Amino acid sequence: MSVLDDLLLFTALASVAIIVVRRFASVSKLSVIVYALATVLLVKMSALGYGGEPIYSSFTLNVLGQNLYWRFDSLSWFFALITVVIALFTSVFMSGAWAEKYCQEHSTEAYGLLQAALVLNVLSMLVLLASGDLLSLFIGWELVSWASFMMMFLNQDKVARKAAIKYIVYAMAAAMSILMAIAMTYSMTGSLDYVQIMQAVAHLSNTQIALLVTLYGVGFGIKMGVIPFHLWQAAAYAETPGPGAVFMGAISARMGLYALIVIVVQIFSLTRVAAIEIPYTFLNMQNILAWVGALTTIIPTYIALKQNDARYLLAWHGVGQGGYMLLGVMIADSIGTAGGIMHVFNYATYQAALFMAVTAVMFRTGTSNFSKLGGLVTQMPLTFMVMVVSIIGLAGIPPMNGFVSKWLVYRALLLDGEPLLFVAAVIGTLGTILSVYKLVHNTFLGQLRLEHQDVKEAPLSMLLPMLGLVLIIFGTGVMPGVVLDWVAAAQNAVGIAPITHNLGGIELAQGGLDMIWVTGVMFYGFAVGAIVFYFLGGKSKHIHQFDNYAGGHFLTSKVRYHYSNHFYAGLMHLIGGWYKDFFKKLEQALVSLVSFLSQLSENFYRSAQPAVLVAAVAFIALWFIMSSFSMPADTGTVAPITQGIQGGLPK
Amino acid sequence: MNCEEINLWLDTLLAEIEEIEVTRKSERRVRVDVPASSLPALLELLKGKASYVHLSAISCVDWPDDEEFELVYHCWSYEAKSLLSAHTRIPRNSAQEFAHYVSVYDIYKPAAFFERDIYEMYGIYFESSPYMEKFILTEWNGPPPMRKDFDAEQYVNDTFNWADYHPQWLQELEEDGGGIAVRPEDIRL
Amino acid sequence: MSKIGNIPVNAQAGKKRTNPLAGVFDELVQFCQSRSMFMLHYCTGCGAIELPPAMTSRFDMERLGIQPMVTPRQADILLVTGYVSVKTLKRVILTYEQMQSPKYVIGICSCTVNGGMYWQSYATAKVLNEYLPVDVYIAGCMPRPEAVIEGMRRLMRNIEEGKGHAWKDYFQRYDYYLGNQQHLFGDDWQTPTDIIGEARHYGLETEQTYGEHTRILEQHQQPLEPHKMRIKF
Amino acid sequence: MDNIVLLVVLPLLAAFLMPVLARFSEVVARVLGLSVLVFAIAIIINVWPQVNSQATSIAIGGFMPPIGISFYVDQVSILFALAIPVMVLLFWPWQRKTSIREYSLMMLLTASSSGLVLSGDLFNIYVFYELLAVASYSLIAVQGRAVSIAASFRYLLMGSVGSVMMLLGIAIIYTQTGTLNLAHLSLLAPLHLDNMAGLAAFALILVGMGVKAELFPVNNWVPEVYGSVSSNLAALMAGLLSKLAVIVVVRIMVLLFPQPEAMQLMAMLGILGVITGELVAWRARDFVRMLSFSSIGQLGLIFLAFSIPGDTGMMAGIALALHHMVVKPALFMLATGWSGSLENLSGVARRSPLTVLLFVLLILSLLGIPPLPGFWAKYLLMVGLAGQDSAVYTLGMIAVPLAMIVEIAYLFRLVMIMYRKEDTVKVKAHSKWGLAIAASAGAALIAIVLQLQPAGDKLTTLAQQLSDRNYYIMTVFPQFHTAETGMQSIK
Amino acid sequence: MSTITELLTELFLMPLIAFMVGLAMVLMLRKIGARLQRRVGPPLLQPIFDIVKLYGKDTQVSHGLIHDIGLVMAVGGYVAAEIFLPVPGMDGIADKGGIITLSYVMMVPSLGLALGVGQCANPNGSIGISRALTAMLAYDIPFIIVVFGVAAHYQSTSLVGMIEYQQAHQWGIFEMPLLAAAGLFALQGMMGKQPFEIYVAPAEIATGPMVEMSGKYMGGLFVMQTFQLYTAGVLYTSLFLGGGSNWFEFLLKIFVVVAIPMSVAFVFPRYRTEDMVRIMWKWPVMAALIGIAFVL
Repeated sequence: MSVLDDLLLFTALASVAIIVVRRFASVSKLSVIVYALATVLLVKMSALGYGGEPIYSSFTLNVLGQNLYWRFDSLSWFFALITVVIALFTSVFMSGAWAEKYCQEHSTEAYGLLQAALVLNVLSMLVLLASGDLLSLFIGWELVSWASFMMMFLNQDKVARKAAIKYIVYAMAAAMSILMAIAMTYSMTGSLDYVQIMQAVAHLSNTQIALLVTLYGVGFGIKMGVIPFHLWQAAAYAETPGPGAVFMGAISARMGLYALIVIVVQIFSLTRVAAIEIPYTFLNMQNILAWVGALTTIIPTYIALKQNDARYLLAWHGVGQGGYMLLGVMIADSIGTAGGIMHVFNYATYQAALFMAVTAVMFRTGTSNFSKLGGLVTQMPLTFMVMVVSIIGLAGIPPMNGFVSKWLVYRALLLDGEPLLFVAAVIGTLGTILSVYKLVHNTFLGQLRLEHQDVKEAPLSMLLPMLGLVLIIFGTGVMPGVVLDWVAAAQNAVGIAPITHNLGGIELAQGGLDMIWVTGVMFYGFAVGAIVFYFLGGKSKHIHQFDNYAGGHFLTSKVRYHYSNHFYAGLMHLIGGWYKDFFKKLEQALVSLVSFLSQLSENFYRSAQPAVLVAAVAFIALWFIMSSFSMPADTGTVAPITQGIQGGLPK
Repeated sequence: MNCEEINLWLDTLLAEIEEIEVTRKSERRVRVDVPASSLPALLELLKGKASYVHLSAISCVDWPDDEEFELVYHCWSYEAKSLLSAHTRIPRNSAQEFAHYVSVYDIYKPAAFFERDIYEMYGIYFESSPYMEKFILTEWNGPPPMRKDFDAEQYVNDTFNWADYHPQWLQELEEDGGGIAVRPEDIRL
Repeated sequence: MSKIGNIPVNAQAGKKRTNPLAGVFDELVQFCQSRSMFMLHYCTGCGAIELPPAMTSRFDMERLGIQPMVTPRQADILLVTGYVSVKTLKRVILTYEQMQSPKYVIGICSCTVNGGMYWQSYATAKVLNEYLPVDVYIAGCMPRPEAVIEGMRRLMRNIEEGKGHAWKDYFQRYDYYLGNQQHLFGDDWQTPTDIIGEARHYGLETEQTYGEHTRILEQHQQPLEPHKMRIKF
Repeated sequence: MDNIVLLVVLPLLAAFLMPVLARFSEVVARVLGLSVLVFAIAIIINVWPQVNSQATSIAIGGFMPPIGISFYVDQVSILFALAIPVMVLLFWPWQRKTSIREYSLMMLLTASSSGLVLSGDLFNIYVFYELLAVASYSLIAVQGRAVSIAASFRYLLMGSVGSVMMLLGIAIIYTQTGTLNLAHLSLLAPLHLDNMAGLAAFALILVGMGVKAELFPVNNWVPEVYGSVSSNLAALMAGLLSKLAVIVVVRIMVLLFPQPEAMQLMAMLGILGVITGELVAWRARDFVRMLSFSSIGQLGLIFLAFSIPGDTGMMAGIALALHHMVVKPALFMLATGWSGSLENLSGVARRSPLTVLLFVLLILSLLGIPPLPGFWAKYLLMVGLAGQDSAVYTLGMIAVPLAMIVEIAYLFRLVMIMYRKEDTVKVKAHSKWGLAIAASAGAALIAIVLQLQPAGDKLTTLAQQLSDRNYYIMTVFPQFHTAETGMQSIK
Repeated sequence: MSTITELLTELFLMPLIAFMVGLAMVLMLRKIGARLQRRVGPPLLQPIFDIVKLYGKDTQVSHGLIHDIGLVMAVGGYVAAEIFLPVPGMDGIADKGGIITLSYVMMVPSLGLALGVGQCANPNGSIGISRALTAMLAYDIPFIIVVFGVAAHYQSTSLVGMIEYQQAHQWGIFEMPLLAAAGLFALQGMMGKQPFEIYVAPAEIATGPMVEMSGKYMGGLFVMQTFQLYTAGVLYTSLFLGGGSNWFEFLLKIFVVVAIPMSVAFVFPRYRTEDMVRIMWKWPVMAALIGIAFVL
């Protein structure tokens, strides 16, 4: 019984226990213990994180001539670690005050279902990550998509339901395209095991590889929410109840990236993918995937810019950053893939922290709509601090870990000499900075509303996970080496040259990065700024928010002296016209095509005289057949048949 | 109808009506004195028939000793190129707080502003005028200041005090015989 | 009758540093204060038209280190140009209180000195320094730019000689100023700036700061202490 | 081994004796039907182990094939033979008011269907098919409702056209080869039936049998009939009869027409069936109508699966057929309570959460979600399709997933309606028996999930047997050691 | 890498030099402005007077802790950015983080200022900040393309490496004229002077972000302005003019580089936000992309 078995068995039993116990109040404590123990088990397997051999599970299944088996290698260990740690933080966040409020508003049953959905999600993700061959990958993949559907299904209101059904149709389309791809791989290479496929890939033709990569790409792309399929993710993740959004936003869409890395990078190996030339264009397959990633970095981020609800803004960022990771992975050299994989870790930390902060704001004020919020910094300072640290991470500004993975991807793009991709990535990042400031400004800064005067800080049970995540963000920001070890192990598990790194960052001949020095110098700068500010200048007095310059006008609480809606008006005058909902119209066109076809085929079933129709068709066919062949001249051949078997008569 | 015909037609018409007297001061100036009750009718006639479409101003004159206010409606005609000022007298009833008169807002829209002005400055309440509240003198809660019986100078002397501007250099001048001929507080127009 | 020119102010009140050595440093700061003044001109009346020529190429105020600033927060000098009607005086007082000290007021045009040609009008405030401590008056029914610059240079000399402390008078004799203001605007007059709080914060209060006018203010003033950044679960 | 024939004879006898006995006592007549079914099950069970080891061919009345009528019993046919009495027993019209006529028709139905499955002779198949058709027309008509009579008439028209075409097909075969015994025919097929005539014959038989198997061009009757009959009968027809017709067509195709054009024709009709079935189901606003269109779609899928040459095709086909046979009747049983428009199902999850959970489990398996057996069937189908490189199969490869996406869209739209907040439910209570059947079907699915390996092996043996022509010939003509000796003997 | 003691002196000296040179640049800015308007212009030490006067203010207004921290981040961020800029004789930690790190460290002050101004709860400030971030979006794209071209050309992202390359070969400006032109255009936007100064529009939104800055806060922003000019100047010289081998040549280059956008500034009116973005994304981006085509 290897450690992997203990983990999978333990999580399965735990999920059964949680589902059974879900009505009682102790379910939140139980879930926290479950995830804690799961983390301990993962830590026991931490040899994988430093280049250990994959651990095989003793449970194998031999069905219809295929043997399915499950194993953990460094890449899946890396993803599993993020999943379980985020789940631990989410469960701590869910227990305590948030739970009581949710139970009053909805019901203990609904809360129990939420816990159950979370544990099922974690279980299905672990099964997917532990998959050893294509079939077990597909089984895990389906379990994950159905578990996340269950999570989205808990929110009862209409918008959430519409988003959930749109998600499940997209997920099913993804599953179908992957099933087709698996079937084709099986028929082309004769087996579903990674090792054999890798050998067989050598003598597959380019078109076959192109077809397979497109099908796998479409399948995993839908889950990751890359550009043509990005419409479902934002609404689905934003509408799940609070902690659900935290977990889903942070890690759920990254399963697509894991599967993509396993299939496209490990099995089909990027060099092979890059070799496929697209006729009449300079691009090859790898460029296309990279460009899909780049576009996904830009378009959703600028859609996020226009959102008027904090949860939707963050969910759209999730889609954007997913594209960033795809771009990172698609650059073939070790720095780019390291950047892409590390971005998964970084992104999970600060997206979870951001969603927790927004949920805390909703917990206290009841809304996440920008036009009803403002000025909460004095009421919820710790949540503000958490949000500032994580937006610095999301925007990728130095002291935080987001900067390291962004630096890696930029450095790779620079070395590779891809100017347009580099510019696209930068446009995406700048868009993030703009929309991220809009998030902080509209919720925490500006004038405080009358009704929010006595809002209190988020409760301790919600603050602890947030502060824990902040420590992780800052810690891995200053010492990225910790995460880079795991990333290097994951890289060589997938067959890419691991990145040369030390605790502070990366040394490169043409200019490396040492975060310890960079952060040190920055804090030296802040110290100088503080000295200049506090000691040179005189005493300053805090004043009331109405004591403000308003051109000689006397401010009162009747007139709201606050700028928050249509935040980037200047920019929107220019790019406002460019939002044409192109993809939404494409989607509607598809749906109307399907309903037209179904109308067409329904007419067939409504026709009044089917029998006559069939008879006429049959008669014509018969006439054609009778005329086309002549009766056999000699019927004699019939006779001898019977003699041959004469002996067969009964005795 | 060019302007001479209009003037001719108007003069003959007004002449027929008894209680109003018309004095045409010049080719482009007509003065009409009309009793208070029939003023709106006259304005309607002027606006409708006689092409006096523009009410340029309403001015008010305070006759405290006759116990009356005189309202003058200045109407201008683009065709006739002449200004007609309709004078009328309304009782002052200075015992109550406000004199009352009817608003001509329904005939001439700009009348609303002029009436509000007069309401603030003279304290004449125009019935059914749309904006009958303080606009200019929001900080003022004394009597309507333009009335003749309001002594501004007395009010100023009560509420404000003056700066005895007697700086150093002025004292030196006065010691050797110079100084200001008439002190500021003794100046009277 | 209020006297203009020599405002009784104890210059040492609210001083930060007590040791003599700091004197040298204060000298430098005082010199710089005189050499760099940010000007906010509140165009209450006709006097304002004289300031653009003072700023532009012919007279060039920047030679003296004077820059026009837009918000009272950044400004040092408040130029009250022209007659101050009662309505405008409310806004002038609000702007003055929003400025950060050391701040100076220059009353341009004789209307601010003693009522000017509107001395008879019921609507204008006659003497500016009843409501605000004024440093320099520039008489003239619209003084020419040279006169304005001369007034500025006079203020610079005052500051250099250490006589630029009129602003402390507003804190020290707040009750007197508040009384005049309430006399003009009525008892429910208040500004969003918490002058008494500021006086207490910078140690500029004297017994004359408080009086019956500040008591009237206390009764109906809405609470002005800022939302403190506090962590309360 | 010979008492297999009783499977056909006893129900036939009971069918005709029942009205006579009814004169004397109602009770005996009712009990007779049940006892015959139980007896049939007993026969099959004791024959089961023997068949498992070795398929046999029984010559009735001692006349050895190719002259006499022979029954061919192998693992596939015995499985379906067992399914027939079990399903009829499950869907026996228990209500008090059913007349004796209906019982005898049911008996006729069992007799003809078991005969259809077991017979090894082409003409015999035709006779039993006719008998089955008559039984089902009258069963539909006997419901007594005007709409069911109209539906049965339209079904009769379609059925008769179908049987005429089938007869023509058999005639062509007879003129070509001169014999009707399947084994003999499969010996002669490569010589005589491998030309246009053979293809025409197959097309005619396919469309003929297709009427009962809800094949594309001839399945207009499906929505009306299933809509108008009681859900018991609908479950029986959709679950059992359509599968029998498919198995017989497949057996004929494997033995007589192994040429690729035949298979591609069947594949083409299958794909059309899938596409039209799913698309129209997407528009359906009524629960039973949606189920019937989805069954058309599933049947199209089964045809497509069987049309794939080689073992994987057979495996996929049988898996899909068996899975459909378990799931579809369960869904029809749920329809006892939930018939009528979809809108009045809104919020039903609040009223009866367990039934809705069962419904979700069933449609999850129908859609092919991994742990459930539906997924393995679909996986086999996709692998089979991917293996082929002819145009029709690649078209199938594209059409099937798209149809599945449409299917999930309308099925989950229904689930959404069921889980709505506002509770405007207007549904009748389910019949206890119907719920029991549905629950047992759900349990069967979960049992298969747990017993995946043995089920997989059983499936592989079934597929081998169904697709192996020589094995069939060996069992029918033991004296030919191999197919070649048989061939020489004929020439 | 210089030893620890050397590094400590550099940590102290570089920001000081930056401040001194920055003050001179601010004086030059105002002198050029005055001369263009045929005015005499401020006296020699005016920038110092202003800053000392602002820091010498007796009373200051703060809207809360974040307002103070925002200012500290603004000044501190630029102090940190100075240490990344190599100066003749002192390299600071330029090779620890290259151009990309520097361009991101330069974003820290604007983010800090944005947070500080946010808490001032003044809509003028918020409008100003939203325009400042849009301006940053506008000028950062051509700037990043230029950085890409330069890094690709010198095959290294550390400024020290670039300067050595240019000392050895020609200056960057001769090898990449188009990139240099685009860089100058981006520099104009980066310095936030007249044509692209919409976020400090005095009449319209009362100097935008600086609306509630009094006393030492305003003083901090003046210091930040000095650093901003200095950083822009030194960055451009080290990218295109081959850094400075000795101090005189280095200072001469910086002042020339900074003088050009300044003189352009006082001649142009102010563009609206969307026009600024349109112009910045049209001409400099075009020039930079063509420039890159030559470099790659």
